[in-house]
Amino acid sequence: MKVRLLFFAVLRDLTGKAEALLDLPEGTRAVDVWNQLRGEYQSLAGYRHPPLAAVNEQYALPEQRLHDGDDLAFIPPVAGG
Amino acid sequence: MKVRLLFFAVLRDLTGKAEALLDLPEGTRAVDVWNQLRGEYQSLAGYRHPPLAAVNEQYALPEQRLHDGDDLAFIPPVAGG
Amino acid sequence: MSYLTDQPIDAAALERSVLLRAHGASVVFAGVVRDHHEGKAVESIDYEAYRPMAEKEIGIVVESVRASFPDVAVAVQHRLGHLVVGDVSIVIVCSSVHRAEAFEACRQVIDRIKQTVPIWKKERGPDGEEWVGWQSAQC
Amino acid sequence: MSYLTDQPIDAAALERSVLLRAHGASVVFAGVVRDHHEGKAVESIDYEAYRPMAEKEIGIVVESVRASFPDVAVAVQHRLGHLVVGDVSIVIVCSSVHRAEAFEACRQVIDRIKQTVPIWKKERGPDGEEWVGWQSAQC
Repeated sequence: MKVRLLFFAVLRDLTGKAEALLDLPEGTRAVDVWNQLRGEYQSLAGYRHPPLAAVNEQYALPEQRLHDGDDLAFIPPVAGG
Repeated sequence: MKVRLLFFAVLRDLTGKAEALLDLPEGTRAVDVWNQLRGEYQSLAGYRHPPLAAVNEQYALPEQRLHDGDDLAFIPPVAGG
Repeated sequence: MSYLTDQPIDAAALERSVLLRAHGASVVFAGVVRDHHEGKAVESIDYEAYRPMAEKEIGIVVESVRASFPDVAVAVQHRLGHLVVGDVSIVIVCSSVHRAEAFEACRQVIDRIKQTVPIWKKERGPDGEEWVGWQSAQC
Repeated sequence: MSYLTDQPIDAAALERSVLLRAHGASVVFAGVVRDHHEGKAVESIDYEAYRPMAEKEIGIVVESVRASFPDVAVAVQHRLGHLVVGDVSIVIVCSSVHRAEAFEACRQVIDRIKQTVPIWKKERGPDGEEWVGWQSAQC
């Protein structure tokens, strides 16, 4: 299944990308994608627990299973206001 | 002794004056002036307790004795803001 | 600067007058003439003050709140005269490093000004005019 | 209307957009870029958002506070992009018949926006730049 992964703020800076199209096995959870990122980017190694996740512009639990066509984003600590 | 009595808001409307120069016996208190006003103005008859008083631009107790040269004002319920 | 004015209040100028580079939060309270009071329609309000005493009493409130919140800068202007519905009668600005104390200080300033400052209002509406608070002060 | 803007916020226009003739109180919160944060000098902040989600999340906050305070009108604008010290990053206006609920609603809106809305800031100063909150999120 295809999932679009969006990068914001520090995650966009660290990965150098605004988004990536992922081809994932059925049943993949948000946290699995996070762990994959930690493997790819040394600077994320210290972040064992994923930041908040958002699926299709709504907050989601790390254990949430993804579906074909989903937009996934990890939400670093917010600092609006 | 001479005391200047200032009228504001409803009291200026009721008395038709902005101020009056009073010649009072020594020892006169703020409340005595109020009772004198109640005698003069029928519309004040219902107000047995005086409003707050101010002597020389500071809040004062009704029992405060006045002195020659004082400015006295009765302060109807305030409604600023 | 006087706390009282006969002109419309320039809230933005008041805000700029207290905002420091160290401040991250500004809380502004504006009191506005509304179209009703205690069930009666209101068209306009005449604000009147015992001016020198009102200046002093607002100063007492401001100094006291500043003493409680040393990091908060406070500015106040109260307008006097004839105001119509929608006109701003008072603006209070509290700016500070953090927002919690700015909110709290602003709230205290308006609450205390309403309690102690010798300012009065005569409301005018279709049913006539009335000095607010006078009828119920009878005893 | 969008809750997000890339332009300076017109607080007066925002205030006018919600003030009704029945309203006697308007409380405005402005968040301002300040010159320091956690002991470090700050010269500018870049604000970034997950825009469609941030719009939704601000809407959720506004609707929820409106449900708690049905008499309060609420307006919010958050600015994004490059801001320098003294620039206003967010304005929240709460107007109402009485002041108590306007203060309380305004406070709740800013508190909740800071907790839940996907907006981030990169602070820049003489010592470099940093995404606020990221270092301390390590675990």
